[in-house]
Amino acid sequence: MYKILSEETDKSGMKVLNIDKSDLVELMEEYKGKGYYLSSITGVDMKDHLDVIYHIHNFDKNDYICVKISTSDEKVPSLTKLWKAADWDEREQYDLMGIIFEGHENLKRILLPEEWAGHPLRKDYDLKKVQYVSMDRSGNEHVSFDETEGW
Amino acid sequence: MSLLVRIHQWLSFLGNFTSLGLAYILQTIFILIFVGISFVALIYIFRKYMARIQRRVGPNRVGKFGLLQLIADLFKLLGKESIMPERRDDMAYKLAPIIVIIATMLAFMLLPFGNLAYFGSLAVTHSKVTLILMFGILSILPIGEILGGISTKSNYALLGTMRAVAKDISFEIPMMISVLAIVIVSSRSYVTGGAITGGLSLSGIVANEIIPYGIIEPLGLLIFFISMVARASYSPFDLGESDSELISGYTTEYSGMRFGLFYVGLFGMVYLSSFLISILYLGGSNGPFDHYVGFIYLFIKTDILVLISFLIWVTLPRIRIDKFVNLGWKYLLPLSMINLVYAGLFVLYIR
Amino acid sequence: MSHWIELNVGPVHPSTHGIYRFRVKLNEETVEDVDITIGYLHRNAEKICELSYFVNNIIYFDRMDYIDAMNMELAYLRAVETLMDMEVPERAQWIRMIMAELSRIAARMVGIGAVGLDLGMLTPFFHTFHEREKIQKIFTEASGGRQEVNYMSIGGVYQDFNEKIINEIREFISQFKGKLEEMVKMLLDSEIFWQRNEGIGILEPEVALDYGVTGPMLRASGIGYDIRKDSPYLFYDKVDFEVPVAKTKDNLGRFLVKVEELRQSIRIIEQCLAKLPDGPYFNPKAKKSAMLLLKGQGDVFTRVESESGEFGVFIRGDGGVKPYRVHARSPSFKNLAVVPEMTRGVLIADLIATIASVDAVAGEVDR
Amino acid sequence: MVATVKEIKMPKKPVPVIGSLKGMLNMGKYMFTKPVTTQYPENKGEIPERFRFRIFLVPEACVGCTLCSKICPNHSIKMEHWDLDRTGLENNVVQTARGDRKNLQNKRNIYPDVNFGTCTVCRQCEEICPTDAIYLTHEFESARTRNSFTYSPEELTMQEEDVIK
Repeated sequence: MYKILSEETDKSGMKVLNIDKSDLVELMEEYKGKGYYLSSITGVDMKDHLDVIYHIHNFDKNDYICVKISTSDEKVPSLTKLWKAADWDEREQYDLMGIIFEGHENLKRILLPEEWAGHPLRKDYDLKKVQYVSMDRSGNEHVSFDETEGW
Repeated sequence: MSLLVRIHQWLSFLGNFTSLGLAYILQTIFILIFVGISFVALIYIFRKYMARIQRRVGPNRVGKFGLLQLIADLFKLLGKESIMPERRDDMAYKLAPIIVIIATMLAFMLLPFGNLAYFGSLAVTHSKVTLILMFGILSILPIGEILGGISTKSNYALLGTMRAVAKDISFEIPMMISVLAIVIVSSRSYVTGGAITGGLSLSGIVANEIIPYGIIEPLGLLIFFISMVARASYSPFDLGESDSELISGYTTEYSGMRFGLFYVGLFGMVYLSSFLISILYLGGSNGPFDHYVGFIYLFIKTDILVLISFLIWVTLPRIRIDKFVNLGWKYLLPLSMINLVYAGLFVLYIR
Repeated sequence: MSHWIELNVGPVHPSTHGIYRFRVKLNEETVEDVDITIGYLHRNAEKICELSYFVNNIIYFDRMDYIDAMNMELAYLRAVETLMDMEVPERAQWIRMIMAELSRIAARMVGIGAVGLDLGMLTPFFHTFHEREKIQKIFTEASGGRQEVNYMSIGGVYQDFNEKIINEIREFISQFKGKLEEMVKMLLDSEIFWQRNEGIGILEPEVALDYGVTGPMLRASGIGYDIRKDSPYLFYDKVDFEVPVAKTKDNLGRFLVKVEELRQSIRIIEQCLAKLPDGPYFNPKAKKSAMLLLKGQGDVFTRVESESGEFGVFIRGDGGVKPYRVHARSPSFKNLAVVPEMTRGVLIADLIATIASVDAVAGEVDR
Repeated sequence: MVATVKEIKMPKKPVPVIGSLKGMLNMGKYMFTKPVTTQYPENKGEIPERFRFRIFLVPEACVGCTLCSKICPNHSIKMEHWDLDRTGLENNVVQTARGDRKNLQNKRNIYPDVNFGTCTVCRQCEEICPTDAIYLTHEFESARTRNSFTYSPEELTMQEEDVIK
């Protein structure tokens, strides 16, 4: 049985459930049974830990619920078994935020090229770093973020 | 008196054999120039016409009213680097556009252009079997498409070729059968009811065609029109190149003037099919005073057909390949059979 | 025996609107499987948003669904204003509504025209783009920008409506009604258009919900979910309109739903113009140098109905002048993910028709 | 879900061939209408009143507050040191003892310098400027071959024709 750590209402009037990440799948299964569908997954880098925020939506009751979990080891259970929508959303969050969804079958980058190093939405991501894009694996072809170049 | 004979007479001081040969060559060049200018005009008209339907202006920068746009395009295509795929079959790759353009040009040599004032008949060939020759040449065209598509070893081109061939095969038979109906009908004069010869030559058919065959057998006209449209493969039926699906089909890997030849070949087919329809079904050069202005009649009929073709080109969505092949086999083939039977009964009746 | 060839539809292909790549596994002409690669237009707008002030991010949202810029701005500003508890004057809200609906019409004009274009029908595209051009002229009149407008500001709009703009909108609406019917007729008159769309690209409602599909795609699958009705924002509860639903679940249904929504949009704009009140058009708390000092704290998630579906914006503020995290729930991203499901076992031509009817905008998919 | 859902009426399916012919005529009639495109260099069309493109600067009014460079969403505006030595600028400008001309309000002598290569014409600099020193105008034909799109403060005060690099 899952345990809701705290329940609140955020500024947009949405119900927010704070739970532990080990209870996530169980809670989501119950809500899926009630007719809820996954709307979006958001990861937030809080420097010492990662917050993962799920928005689920019931089309019949027109009810939005926000489920928040936090993780300190970048690992979160995957919801791909419950909703297909979780597939791309989790891949996106893995790509940009570096959250590892355990149980996702095809967890690879979706927006950035495969060879990209680091996860850009992390707060400690170095923006000045030169990154190699998949054009050339030997590293000759690269995009630089030097803003004075080319103009 | 035909233009050929006239040139032959002018050159008679060179001796009979030489002058006849030279006359044929000159006449061929004359028709080539006419066809070439027609193609350029056709592409210009198409672009202007399409622009106006789409509320645009069309080419208007090069020359007055953009008349020299096509010349500029020609130089652009000639000046372009020809990018060739690495894994191509070189011989076939280079041969394909040449086959297409030569077959198209050759087909124009067989047309009975009719009489024009002082020059007389403009036709080059006076063979008795131009109809058979014509469809023989038309069946060379797909060979160019196949060579061009397969030799480039591109998936787009491969799929495009498959479609083009499927399309060509499924419309070849209805087209041939409807032409057969024409041959049957023109084998007997419907004025006197007596048997006449020359039914296998285009000029013979035109000579017998006092009432246009399109009125006698409208079904045949419809079948032949659809088949020729399929053959010319412009937009709603351009399954070989279907640009939103297969980039450009069998011409995907061609660039520069090689692509230009395919492009001209396409417009050539539109023009040729319009000529064939107006000759076989709309009375060709027949009309009042056709000894003087027959050519003009033919030209006007053809151009109206070309404009209708262009309107179809810019307004209809592309038909799907399976539906299109179905149309050929399931509807047009039975209909053309019915048309054939009808033609036979018609000939029996006028006898 | 498995004889299949791999065909690339995209990233550079005549029928992909924007750049994404479908790797299609073909058995002759039949599509066996589709693998979608996206990210060619990825700019990481979410990261850029974290690095700049609240007020600066409006232009990055403009560039997400670049054909429907007003709704994108609206989505972001709704979130920001909720976060800051910013009041928006009534007149500004009505103006926003008119602009959002005009923008929806403009975006649909691209979508409908492109359906014709992808099916090989050139002409309707130019007619729809001419109508779109008229809307862009109105946008320029109002804001100074044609496509990426940057018209709405935090707490209102940058510039007020004047008589000229209102007259121009009236004029546009009155001629657009007839023109729309004519353009739709251009497409629907042809039986080939029906052949290419009817019964193609079936999307079952359960699959759609499972993939998080929203917008016209969901409504064409028979579920009448529209945020403008279900959780009204601005003054959508004060105007009268209907949510069109099709039960056909196919490309044709999607096309017809989009067309019907255009008619409803016209109705909404007419009512808005009649109800447009006088008053201030901005909140003085967010003007001049105060623009840089706007702060917000807490989590918000707000949604608007953009042209392709439910566009949600999540913002977490840490009390600073820059947002801590911005996340966009993009409808095109979800709509695109369901394409392989819809196109298994169809012909390649139907795949193209389905992509055209899904009408995903690359800028919004990749963000 | 809400009650006001309206199921769309399916339009009548067209008759084969005749429907297509109708569609063709419907589009073909535009053959006889006037084209709607504008021929650009000859005919510039009507420019809406609020259309803005090129940024200009009034150096006398600029107080060097750096707000424009802060609000610029993509950092196209940078503040640059510039000694006002042009003649013809009267208000707030005084002649110093050394013979330099100075803007008294602008103590640090910094003025915006705009990179038009990245400018998105969002007009927020104009919006935020406290003294209306930076403003945008209708002028939009600024395309030419040059190496740099960056306009120095001095170039920002000039008309586009004079800024040839």
